[in-house]
Amino acid sequence: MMADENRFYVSFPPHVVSGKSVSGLMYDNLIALIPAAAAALYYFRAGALKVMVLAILSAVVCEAGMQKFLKRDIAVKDGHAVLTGLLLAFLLPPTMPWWMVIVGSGCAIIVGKMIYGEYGNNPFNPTLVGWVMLRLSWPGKVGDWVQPFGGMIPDPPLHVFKFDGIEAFFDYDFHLLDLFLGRQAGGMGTVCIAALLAGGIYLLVRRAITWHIPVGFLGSVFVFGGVLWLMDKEANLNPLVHMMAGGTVLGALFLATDPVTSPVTRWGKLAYGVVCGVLIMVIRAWGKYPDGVVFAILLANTCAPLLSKIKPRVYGKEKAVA
Amino acid sequence: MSVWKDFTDGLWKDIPPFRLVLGLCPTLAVTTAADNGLGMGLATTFVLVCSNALISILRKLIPKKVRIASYIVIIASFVVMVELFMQAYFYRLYIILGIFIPLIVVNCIILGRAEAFASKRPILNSIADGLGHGFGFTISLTIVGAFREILGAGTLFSKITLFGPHFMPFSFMVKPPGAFICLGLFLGIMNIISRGRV
Amino acid sequence: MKTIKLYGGRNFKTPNPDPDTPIQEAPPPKKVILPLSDRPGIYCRALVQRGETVFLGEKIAEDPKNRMAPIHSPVSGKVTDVAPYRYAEGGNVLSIFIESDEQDRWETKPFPLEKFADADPLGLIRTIRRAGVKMIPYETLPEAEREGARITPIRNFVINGIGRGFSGSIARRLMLERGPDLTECVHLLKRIFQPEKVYLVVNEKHGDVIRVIEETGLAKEVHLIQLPVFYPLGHPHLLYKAIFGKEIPSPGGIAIDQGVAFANVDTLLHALEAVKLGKPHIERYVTVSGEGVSTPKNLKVRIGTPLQDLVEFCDGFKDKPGRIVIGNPFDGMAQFSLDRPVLKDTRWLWVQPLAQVVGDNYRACINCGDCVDVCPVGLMPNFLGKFCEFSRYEEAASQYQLWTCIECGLCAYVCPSRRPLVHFIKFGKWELTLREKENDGR
Amino acid sequence: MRDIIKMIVVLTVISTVMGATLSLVESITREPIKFSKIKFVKGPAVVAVLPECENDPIQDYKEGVVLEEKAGQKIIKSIFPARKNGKCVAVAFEVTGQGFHGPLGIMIGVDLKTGKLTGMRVMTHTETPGLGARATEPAFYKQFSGLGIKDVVLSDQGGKVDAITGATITSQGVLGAVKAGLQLFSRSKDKIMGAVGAG
Amino acid sequence: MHEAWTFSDYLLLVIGAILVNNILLTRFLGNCPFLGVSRKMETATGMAMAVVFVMTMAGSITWIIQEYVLIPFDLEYMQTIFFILVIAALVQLVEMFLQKSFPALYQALGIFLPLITTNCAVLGVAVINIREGYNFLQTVVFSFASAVGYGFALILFTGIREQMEVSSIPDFMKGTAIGLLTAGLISLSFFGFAGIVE
Ligand SMILES: Cc1cc2nc3c(=O)[nH]c(=O)nc-3n(C[C@H](O)[C@H](O)[C@H](O)COP(=O)(O)O)c2cc1C
Ligand SMILES: Cc1cc2nc3c(=O)[nH]c(=O)nc-3n(C[C@H](O)[C@H](O)[C@H](O)COP(=O)(O)O)c2cc1C
Ligand SMILES: Cc1cc2nc3c(=O)[nH]c(=O)nc-3n(C[C@H](O)[C@H](O)[C@H](O)COP(=O)(O)O)c2cc1C
Ligand SMILES: Cc1cc2nc3c(=O)[nH]c(=O)nc-3n(C[C@H](O)[C@H](O)[C@H](O)CO)c2cc1C
Ligand code: SF4
Ligand code: SF4
Ligand code: SF4
Ligand code: SF4
Ligand code: FES
Repeated sequence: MMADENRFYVSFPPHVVSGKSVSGLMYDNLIALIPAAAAALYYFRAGALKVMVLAILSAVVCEAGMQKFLKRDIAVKDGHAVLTGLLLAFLLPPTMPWWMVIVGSGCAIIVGKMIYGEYGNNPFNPTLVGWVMLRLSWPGKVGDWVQPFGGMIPDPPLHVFKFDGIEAFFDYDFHLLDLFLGRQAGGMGTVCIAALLAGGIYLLVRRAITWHIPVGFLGSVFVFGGVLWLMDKEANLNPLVHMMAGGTVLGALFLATDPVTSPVTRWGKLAYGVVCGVLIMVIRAWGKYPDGVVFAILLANTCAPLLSKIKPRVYGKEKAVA
Repeated sequence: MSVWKDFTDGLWKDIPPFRLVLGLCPTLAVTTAADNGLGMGLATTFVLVCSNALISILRKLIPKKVRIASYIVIIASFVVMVELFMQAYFYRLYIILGIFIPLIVVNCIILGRAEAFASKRPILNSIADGLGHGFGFTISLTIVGAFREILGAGTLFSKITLFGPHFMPFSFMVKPPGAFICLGLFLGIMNIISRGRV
Repeated sequence: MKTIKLYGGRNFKTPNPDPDTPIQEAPPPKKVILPLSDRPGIYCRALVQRGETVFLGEKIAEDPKNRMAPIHSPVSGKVTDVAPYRYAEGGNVLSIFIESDEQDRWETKPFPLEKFADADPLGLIRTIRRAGVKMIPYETLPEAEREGARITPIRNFVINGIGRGFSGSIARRLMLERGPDLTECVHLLKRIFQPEKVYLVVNEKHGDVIRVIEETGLAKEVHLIQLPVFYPLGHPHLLYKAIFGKEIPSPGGIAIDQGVAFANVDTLLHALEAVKLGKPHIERYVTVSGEGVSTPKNLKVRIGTPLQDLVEFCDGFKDKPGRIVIGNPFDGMAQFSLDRPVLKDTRWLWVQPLAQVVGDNYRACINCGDCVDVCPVGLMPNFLGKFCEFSRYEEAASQYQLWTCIECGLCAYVCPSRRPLVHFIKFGKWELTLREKENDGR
Repeated sequence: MRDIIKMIVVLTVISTVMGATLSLVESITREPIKFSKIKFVKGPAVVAVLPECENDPIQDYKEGVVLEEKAGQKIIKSIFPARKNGKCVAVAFEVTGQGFHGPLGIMIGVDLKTGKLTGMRVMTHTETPGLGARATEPAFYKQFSGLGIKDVVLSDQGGKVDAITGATITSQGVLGAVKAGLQLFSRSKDKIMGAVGAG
Repeated sequence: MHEAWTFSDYLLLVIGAILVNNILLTRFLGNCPFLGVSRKMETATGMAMAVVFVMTMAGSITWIIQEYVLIPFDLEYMQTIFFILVIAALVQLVEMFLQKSFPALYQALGIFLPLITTNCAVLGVAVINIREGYNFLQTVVFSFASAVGYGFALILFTGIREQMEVSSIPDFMKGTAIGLLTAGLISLSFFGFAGIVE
């Protein structure tokens, strides 16, 4: 801002801004995550509190430290790091050893984001980078699931399906309502679909996200899952289970919608959602990982710049220019 | 004096692969442990020194047009010798390093030094240059290997166990993505050290 | 009613109350400043010197090459100086400074042309031009044709009654107050350009305007187009699409090549006055508004009047002023001084209180895509901004159609990272122009 | 023209000299390489199939022992002997079988006195993971220790070896190869004894 | 001889080479050109096509050399020399042939061809074909699929790189350092395909 000798500000147009700001987006997101955080506390008690607090604190400290190191403005109060930490905690079991939570948060912030300079430059979703680094190093700890308060077993439904087979899955007799309410094992913030949907609706109403990614994402999971199911109901899960188990809903509403790592245009976003959903189903059907949401979104992140090349039609541009 | 300088250049001023960003593939592939890095580095050093020496001797005889072809023949021959020796006497390492032994032939450090240095300088300087860059490469590989091994497996030189039995290694480090990320961070840190600023 | 299919564009609540008040005449200024250039590289030559006395309406500068309309004195009085003056738009411009004797003495009586129904079209257009009125169809003519025998055929003439697409209060007031004159304007332009059709675009929400148009018989002379209006629908490219459903080839295409001309209501009235009253172009209609000004008003003011006078006539600033902007909040130019005069293209003085000024520190783009959604011509302003920020202008032009941007400012308005996207874009265009010149020079 | 000749001459000379040097190096390293390969490729299996012994069977191996000669067809094996108290008590050698997808390389150890198996390992194979590949798992190979020729039959056919579930073809392939190996042993026991000096 | 492969075996070979064991991201071959030509999408696609072309041909021809020259004459230990010379000659020939017969294609690929000679991925795939014991058809398919995997990774990476070119990466990470780190993160995401092919 150039304050002039004649006391008027001279700056480039426009001279007004819409109310939307980056930190506003982050706080909207945090508000939207409150129901899911409450559900995590309800189902997993003190363990959940410990992991969430630790993840957030270490993310904030790492971010501030990196910003200082890079000699950039300290911007932790914008809330990016809080969001990254909280979302990371949501993907972890409440039994995670404290130092692994710190390592995960640190990797998320440092390798996933700050090494690229600042928020907005990182090509990959930091939360997911942190989680994958933990998952590759300590699969046992990241997969150390516990039985939620009121749940039946300490194994997430998709794990039962992948490792024990569909018969075992049917034996446990998972009810969709249980899954919807969160009485299932899994990452502490992924289990309660009802709470996540409430947060998602809040985001849509606040226009923090558009419908394109969630619809493309959930729609393709449903359609792909449905086709598999219709082909062989004995060997495949009901598509509704695919949508309500594992990280599907958290992914569709909060992880894939990260603007920085998703495409820019609306059509690009829709395509990106579809890529996520299809990759999830490919991994669930043929891969080694039972859930696959995190990997699918990371893979979609790598495609995001290409999907951003789906451009709107420009005014007056002649069609085939030789 | 200049021989000494040619030697030390490769150890710091353009130590590969950090300053002279060449030979990335072997650096990424074999640095899962310090001893692998050491072995690969020494094998490369052998080829580098021998080819530098021979090319320097022949530098006046080789016509310009066929110089790359000649270099490739010479380098490839030394690579085959290394392959044979390693099979005979370091078989385990030979298996671990795998196709990266034959790939020394395309390691641009070697062709690069042949083209940039040995083809123009006397034999002693060329040997010094080869030794310097070879050792520089070896040191780099060993350090990266040690770093990844310590964090990723909790050992050093595959034998020395550094932590207690409860240690849970950060095994991400010894996996392929760990190689890329480690080397990227190493390069960044080297940039900070050499430029003195972020 | 028509449905408009554009790309983005939004109906924004403008942050200032619309002064829907009758147009008032502002008192003549004590002194005026008149720049001799309106575009880079195009100059008028001063016909007067320091100390000379000038009359009201006297031609005091003209461009021998006729690229720029002549300048007439808006007051009678003494030329105090001919010297460079600094403008926010583009540095120092040679300007004529006149001190008024407050007598408003005409040089000669204006030479009216009461009946133009049978007049020679070319003669009419020269008359308008000589009066100093800038009219887009004329300005866009190739140089050779300006004085030549032929006028590019204009099949459709569009009268813009919506301004840039905000509430359009000057155009609205003029249509309310000067209905009969406007009917005559239409006769005039039909005589000059002989278009097949004349369109008048109005905001479909302005029932009173539409009623006046129908009552005064203007409706019989034109095709009335009622549109749901939003900023920046007033841009010729967008209006063209809204009316004709087609697009002007872009970048580089102009409406006149499609046989369509646009003019604002006030421009036509000035043209009419030039013909009918023989009056040179010495007045403008200007809206003064914004929360920073005490009594927002619609004014008729002399060209060259310092902004200071306008503010004073509107009872001064309300709060501590932060920014004074000539033009609208989205693409207007912030001024550093109230000495700056009203020019021939000034239609709006917008004053923003200090409390509403937001900082201009910006951060990296977060890819949210809001700017893409809002861009009325389908560009990707985020990439334009990034490529221009990192000096990659050629890619911005070749991959992301830099030159198609109409600089409306909406992208920067919505950006949550507060990125100065239009600034980056303008800077990119500027750099590319420089480079082109350099290449031509070689 | 002179240039071209010079180029050709230089390249040829370089190639020839380097080629000659290489074949020299190759001839020097031929034996050590062969030994390395045996030691590191076959060594672990050899040690595993033989009983505990005082010598190093790999160091003492006998190469190219002709076990049978029939109609010009020779059966040649490398024999790894295990000695206890100075006496050879068992030998190991390689046999090959046909699995589901490709050849099976199998090392067997045979007790000199009883002619029974001291151990079996599948060294190389291309079988399906989770199915045939389970032939390399202890649950399968442990069954073989101590079996004689007659026992080397699937249990549902009256023998003592349980097939790998879902991989009967692989199991059969292994059994066939092992059985052939034992038969070969019994046919040419003398030659083997002679070769390892256990007369 | 191996049993005949079914179509699905080939399909798995292809998927494996492209996604699971991507030659670049898990085998670390061809990093230098990977980091070198990934600044612009046009060059990246050009390079990708050139690699597909050359790698498939080089893989096939080196297989034939191995089978009908090196093995019969007991020259297997000379593999490295023969292969590198064959590849160098092949690239030269392809270049000359394209220049003469398909000038348009040469325009598109020409500048990348010399780069490929020193791309260890080409030699690497040739060596892998032999070490894995592939027959001729498998060799052709694997070489082609590996090259496609290389091109695929290159294009994905270039998309990201293009955006990084216009963002404020810290100075010390600019260039190769951030490129490697990003390659690591791509490699990380490719772990999602684990298990699709055993
Ligand atoms: C930064 C940090 C890193 C650590 N890394 C490891 C580790 O890699 N492996 C490990 O077992 N413990 C690690 N620890 C945890 C402590 O050393 C832990 O208390 C120790 O493992 C004893 O726990 P135990 O008795 O359950 O084995 C780490 C702690 C911190 C703070
Ligand atoms: C609240 C307010 C809103 C205004 N809105 C517009 C507007 O929407 N459009 C507009 O053209 N002019 C508006 N003006 C006045 C301008 O001086 C003038 O009408 C317009 O800039 C001339 O149109 P043009 O610049 O597109 O040729 C507004 C003035 C006020 C006070
Ligand atoms: C965002 C925007 C930018 C515009 N820029 C210009 C401009 O630079 N020059 C111009 O003559 N008209 C511009 N216009 C169009 C005017 O609003 C007007 O419709 C047209 O210039 C005819 O006005 P006239 O009667 O003054 O000739 C712009 C309109 C919009 C909405
Ligand atoms: C709708 C939305 C979703 C977001 N999702 C994530 C996320 O999944 N992971 C994350 O680290 N940050 C997320 N963020 C915040 C921000 O983009 C993030 O803190 C990183 O710093 C940049 O990728 C999200 C922000 C918004 C507005
Ligand atoms: S040959 Fe050299 S530059 Fe090429 S990939 Fe191998 S080490 Fe890297
Ligand atoms: S020359 Fe080859 S090995 Fe060297 S850096 Fe380049 S690509 Fe890598
Ligand atoms: S200023 Fe240009 S890029 Fe931005 S919204 Fe307007 S037309 Fe689009
Ligand atoms: S609105 Fe701003 S942050 Fe969003 S995409 Fe456009 S430039 Fe980037
Ligand atoms: S080391 Fe350069 S391409 Fe592999």
